Amino acid sequence: MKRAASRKGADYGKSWHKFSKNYLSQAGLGVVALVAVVAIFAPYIAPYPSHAEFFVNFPEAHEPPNWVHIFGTDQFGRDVLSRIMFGFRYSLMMAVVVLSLVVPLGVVLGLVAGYYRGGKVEMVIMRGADIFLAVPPLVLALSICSVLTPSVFNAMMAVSLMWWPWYTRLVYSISSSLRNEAFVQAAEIAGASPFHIIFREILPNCLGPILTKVTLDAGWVILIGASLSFVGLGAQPPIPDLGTMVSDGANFLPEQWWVSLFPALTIVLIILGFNLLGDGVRDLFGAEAV
Amino acid sequence: MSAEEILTVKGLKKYFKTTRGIVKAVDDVSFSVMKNETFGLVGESGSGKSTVGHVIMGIYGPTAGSITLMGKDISVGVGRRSKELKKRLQIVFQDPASSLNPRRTIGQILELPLRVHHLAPEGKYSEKVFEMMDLIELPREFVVRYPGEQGGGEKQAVAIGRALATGPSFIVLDEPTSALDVSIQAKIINMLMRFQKEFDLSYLFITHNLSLMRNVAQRVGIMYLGKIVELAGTPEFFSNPLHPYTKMLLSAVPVITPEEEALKPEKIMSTGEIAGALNVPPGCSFHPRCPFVMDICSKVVPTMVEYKKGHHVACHLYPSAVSSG
Amino acid sequence: MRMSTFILKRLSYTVFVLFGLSILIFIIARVLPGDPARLALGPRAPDWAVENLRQQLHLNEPLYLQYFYWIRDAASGSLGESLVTRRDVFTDVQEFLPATLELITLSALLVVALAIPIGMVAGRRANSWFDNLVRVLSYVGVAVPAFVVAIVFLLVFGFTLNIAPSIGRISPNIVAPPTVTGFLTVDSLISGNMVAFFDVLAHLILPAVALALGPIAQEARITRSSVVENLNKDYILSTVSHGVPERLLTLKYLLRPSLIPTVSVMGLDISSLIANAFLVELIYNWPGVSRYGITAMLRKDLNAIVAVVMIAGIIFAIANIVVDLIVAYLDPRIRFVEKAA
Amino acid sequence: MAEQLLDVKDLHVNFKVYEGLLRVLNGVFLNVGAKEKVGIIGESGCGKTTTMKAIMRILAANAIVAGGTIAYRGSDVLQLGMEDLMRLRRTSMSMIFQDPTAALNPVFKIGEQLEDIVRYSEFTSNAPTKQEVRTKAVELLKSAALPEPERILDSYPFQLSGGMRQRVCIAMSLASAKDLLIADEPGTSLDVTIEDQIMRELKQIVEDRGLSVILISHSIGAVKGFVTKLYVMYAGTMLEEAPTDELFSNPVHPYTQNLLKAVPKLTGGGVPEGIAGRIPSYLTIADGCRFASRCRSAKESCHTDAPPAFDIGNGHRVACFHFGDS
Repeated sequence: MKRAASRKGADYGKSWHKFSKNYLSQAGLGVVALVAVVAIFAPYIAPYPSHAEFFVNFPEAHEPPNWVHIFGTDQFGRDVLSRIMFGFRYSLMMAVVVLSLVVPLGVVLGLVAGYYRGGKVEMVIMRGADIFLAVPPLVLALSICSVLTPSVFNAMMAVSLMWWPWYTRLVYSISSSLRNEAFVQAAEIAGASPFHIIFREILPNCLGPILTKVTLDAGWVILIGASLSFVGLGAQPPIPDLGTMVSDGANFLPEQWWVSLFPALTIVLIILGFNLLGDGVRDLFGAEAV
Repeated sequence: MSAEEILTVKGLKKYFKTTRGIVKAVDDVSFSVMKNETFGLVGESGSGKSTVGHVIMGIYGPTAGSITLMGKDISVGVGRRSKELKKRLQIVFQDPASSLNPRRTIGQILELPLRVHHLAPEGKYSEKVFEMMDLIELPREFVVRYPGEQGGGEKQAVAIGRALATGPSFIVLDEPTSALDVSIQAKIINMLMRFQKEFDLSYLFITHNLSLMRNVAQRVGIMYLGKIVELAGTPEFFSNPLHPYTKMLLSAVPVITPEEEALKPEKIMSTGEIAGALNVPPGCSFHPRCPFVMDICSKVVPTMVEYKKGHHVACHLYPSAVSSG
Repeated sequence: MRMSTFILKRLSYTVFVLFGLSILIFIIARVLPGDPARLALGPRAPDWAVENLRQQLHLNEPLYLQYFYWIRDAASGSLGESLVTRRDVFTDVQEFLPATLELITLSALLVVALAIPIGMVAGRRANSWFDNLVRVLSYVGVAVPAFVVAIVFLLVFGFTLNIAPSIGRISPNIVAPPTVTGFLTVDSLISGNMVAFFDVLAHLILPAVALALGPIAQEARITRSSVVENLNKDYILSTVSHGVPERLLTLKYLLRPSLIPTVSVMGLDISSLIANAFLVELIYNWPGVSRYGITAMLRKDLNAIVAVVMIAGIIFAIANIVVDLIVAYLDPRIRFVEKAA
Repeated sequence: MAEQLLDVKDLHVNFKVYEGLLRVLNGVFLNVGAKEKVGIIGESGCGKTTTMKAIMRILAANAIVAGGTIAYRGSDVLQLGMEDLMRLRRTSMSMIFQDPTAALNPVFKIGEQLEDIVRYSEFTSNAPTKQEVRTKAVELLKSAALPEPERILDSYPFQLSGGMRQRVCIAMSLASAKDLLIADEPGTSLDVTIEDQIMRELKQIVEDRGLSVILISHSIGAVKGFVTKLYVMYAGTMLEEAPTDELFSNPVHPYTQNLLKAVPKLTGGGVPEGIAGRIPSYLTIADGCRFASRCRSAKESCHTDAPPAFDIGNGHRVACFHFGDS
C-alpha cells in the first residue's frame, strides 16, 4: 500500500535525480560516452592512426604489451590499441545505422498492429513478425550475409532485416493493452483521429520501454556485428572491426594472447556500458522490465 | 409529465462472443432519459450497467436495438458518428487514473476536445483551457502538471472538465465516484449537480451505490444479469420497492442512522450470488436467489409491466398492470 | 481449455511459422543472391557447369515452381547435395545434429540447475552480501559474449592450465561407444564405457559452460527480482501470517509463482544458445551441425545453409513449445483459462 | 472491563523509500479485550492495513518500527523470538486480507494451501495423517458457509467467485485464529449482497467461537452493526475512540463529524459537502495534528503540536486540542 509516489506521472526531474544517484548507470553512461568520444576522435587520439588499416611492419610484429604498444602489436606489427580505437567507429556506426532503420519501422508497425487489434492488419503484421522471430537473429543474419558479398554494409542490412520484429512485438504488447484503456476511449469519444490516438496518446506511453530497449540493444547490435565479422561474414580485413580482430588473433593463441584478448575485452566493456546505461534509462522512465 | 425525452434506448442488446460461448452483457434493455433529468442505473458487478453506458457512447456498437439521442439515431460505433453528435454526448469514466493519459498534461487533456471541434479561434485555446480549469476549481498553474501527481478528486475534476469542454447535452457518468473516498466523493457529486443546472445537462448516472443514487437521481432503473428488472421514480423506488432483488439489495445496504434503517423494506436476507454471464439461469435469471420463487419463474422470462404509473417491474409476482390512475 | 487443445493450437501455429520461415529462407537462398548457381560455383566455373546447376535447381522456372520443387524434395527426405561434402545434406545433418543437441541440452540443464537456486537465494536474502555479489557477477555475465568466454576458457583451461581438452568431442585415442542415441555421454553410459564417458564429459564442459554463462546470469537476475516481487504479495504475506514453516514457504509457495517469469524467458535463452553454438562450435572445432552450417556459409553451400537454418528454426520451435508447456504446468490459470489468441 | 488481549501503545512505523522517509504510523494506540469486537474506520491510505501488518509482524522489508509496543497477552509482539511468533501466528491470531484474489496463491489448489495451514495450526504436537488434515479442512470450509467443500478443496482460486474466495480466506484464518481475528475490509472488494452475507456469517462465526475481532473498513455502515467499539483513524493517527453507539450519537472530532455527514443517506436530502483538501503526504508531513490542514476549526497550535488523546468520559477518547481543556 505504501508505495513511493506513483512512477506513472512523468516527473522527469525526480527520475533524473534518481538516475544521477545510481552509480552503476552513471558508470555505464561514462563508458558509452568514452567509447563515442574515442570513436569520433580516433584519428587524433590514437597513438598510431596509420595502423588502422593497411600497414605492415614485420619487425615489430607480435610484440607483447609494452610502453610503446600498450596492448601489444598484431601479426603485421600494427598497434592493437590504435586498431581498437578505430574499431569503435565501426561498432558504433553499426549500432546507429541498424537502430535508426529498425526502431522507427518496428515501432510504427507495432503501434498500427496494436491500434487495429483484432483485424487483418494486426494479423499480417504480427504473423510476419513471428516468422522473422522463428530463428535466432544471428542465424538468419549469418545466412543472409553468406549469400551476399561480406561487407560492413551488407552486415548492417542483414541485422536490420532481423531486428525490427523485436520492436514491433514490444510496442504491440503495450499498445494493444492500452487500446482498451479508458483514456484512449475518451480520446475516441472526443473525436480524435487515429493518427492523434496512435502518436499522441499511445506512443508517449511506449517511449520508456522503447528507449530502454534501444539502449540495451545498442550493445547487442554491436555484438551481433562483431559476431558476423568474427566468423568472417561481416567486415572484411583490413577494416579494424573488433570481431575480425578477435578471430584474427585467435589463430595465434595461446602465445600471442593479447592480439585477440584486448579487442574481446573491449566488446565486453561496450556491452556492459550499454547494459548499465539501459538500467538507468529504465529507472528514468519508470518503465517495466523489457 | 410533459418532459421531453433526450435519450431513448429501445430493445438494446449487446452480446460478446467469447471462445467459451456468447455473453449476453445487455439483453433487451429499454429506458429513456428526460431533459435535465438524472437517470440512475443501479446494479452489481456483472449486471451489464457499464456496458449500457459504453454502448450509448459507441465504444462498441449494439448487437440489436436502437439508441436515439435528441431524435437522431446513434445505434452505431463511435467511428461512424458525426462530429456534431460526439459534441453532444460525453462520458465520465469510473477511474480517473486510467481515463486520463498519464503522459499528457492536464492542459493537453482539456485542450483535445476543444481542438477537435474547433471550439476556439486559433491562439485562444489556452485561454479557453484556463476557463475550464476555473470552472472545475483547479488552480491555473496545474495546466502543465501531469494527472499522476494529483489526488483522485482533482483527477476526476479534470475528467469532468474534459466532458464539459464540448458543451454536451447528455453525459454518461460511469461510477464517477466509486474510486474516491467518501470525503472527496461529496465534492465531486456536488460539482456535477451544479453543472447540471448551470449547463442544462441530462445525466445517465451508473453506480452500484444505492444510497448515493437516492440523493442524485430523479428516476432509477435496476439491472440484473443484463436486464432492467425494476424502474421507477426515486421516491417511489425507495419507499415502495417491488422486485425481490431490489428489496434484497436495499436490505443489504449498510446504513448509519436509525432513520435509514427504518426506511428499509421488509428485510430480505441476501443469499447466493449473481450467476456467471455464460450460464444465465433460464426464466427469470434471479429465480435461484429469490425467496419468493414460484414454478413459473424458472420457465418463463417475466416481462416488464407498468405496475403503477411510472413504476415498472419485471417479476411474476406482479403479473399485470394495476389500473392506471 | 483442455490441455490437448492447448497443445494442438500451439503445434498448428508452429507449423504455420515454420512454413513462413521456409519461404523466408527460400528467398534468402534463391532470390537474394541474384544467380545462386553462379554464387555456388564461384566466378571461375565454366558457363556450362553453371547452366547445368541452374537446370538442376530449376532456376529457369518461375519462383513459385522453384519453391514447390524444393518443398517437394524436402518432404521426400532430400535436401539436395552439399557442394562441400558431396553428400545429400540430409545425411550430413543426421551425422552432425546429435553433437549440437547434446551440447545445447547440457547447457540448458546447466542454466536451470544453477540460475534458479542462485536467483532464489539472492532474492530471499535481498541486499545481503551474496545478493550484491550475484548482482555484480550477473551484470558481467550478461555482458560477456559466449565467443569471448569460449576463447578465454580455451586460453586459461585448455592451454595455460591444460586441465580440460579443448578440441573436438572425444579424444582420438579413445574408442567411441556404439551409436544408440547419438549423444556420446548417453551412449557411453549405455555401453558401460566409463572411460569414454568421462572423456566425453570433459570435452563437453568448456563449450557448454561458455554457452550457458550468459543465460545463467540473465535467469538468475530474473528469478531474483521475481522472488523479491512475490515476497511482497498478499498471498505470501498471508501464508507467513498463518505460520507456515519457512522451508515450506520458500520451496513451495514462493518458488512456484516465482519460476513463471523465469521459465517464460527461457525461450530467449534457447535462442541465444542456438545462435552462440554457431560461434562456440567453430572455436572448439565441435563436430556439430552449427559448425557444419558456418562452413557451408563460408563456402556458399546453399543447400546446406537452408537446411541448417531450418533446423535451427525447428529446434527453437520445439524448445518454445516445451517452455510453454512448463509454464502451463506451473500456472494453472493458463491451463484452464483460455488466453486471448 | 473485559480481560485485556491486545494493547498497542504509541506505535510509530516509517517506510524507507527512495525519496526519503515516509512517516506513516504516528503514535497509534489500539486496545482489544478478550472476545471484544473492535472496528477501525478510516479512508484509503490512512494506515489501517499497516497497523495490522505491524501486529502480525508482516511489514514490508523497507518498514521501520520506530517506536511503541504491541502487547499481546502481556508480551510485546515486536520483541518475540521466531519460535514464539510462529506459535502465535499458528494458533492465536490471524488476518483476513482485503482482496481475496490477491490473498490466495494463484498456482496452488485451495486444498493444498488450506491443508498446509491446518497441518501446523490444528495439530501442534503429533504429525497428523493426510486424512485427519483433510477432514479438518473440510470442517473449516463448512464452518465458513461453503457448500461442497470437497469440490472447493480441489479447485484453484481463479475457479471460484469472489465471495467464495473470501470465505476460503475466512476458513484459513479460522484454523489459526483461536483468539484474535483481524479482518481487513473483508467485504470491500465484493458486491453489496455478497458483502452483506459475508459480514453476517463472519459475525456469527466470531460469536460462536468467542473470538476477539479487529474489523477494518472505510465504510462506516459496514462496521456499525458489527463492533462494540470504534476507532477513527486518519493519516497514521488515531483521532477518536469510543463505544459504537456513543460514536454515532456523539461524534466529537471534527474529522469524524464531517465524515459521518459526508456519507450519502438512504433517506435522501442531497449530498452534503465533504472535507476539502486531501490526506497529507507522509514524506513531508508536519509535526502538528495531522488533520489540521483540512480542519475548519484548526488553531495555530494545531499545526505545531500533535494533540494527545484526551479522555472525555464514557470510554470516549479524542485526539483534538478542542477537548484538552474541558
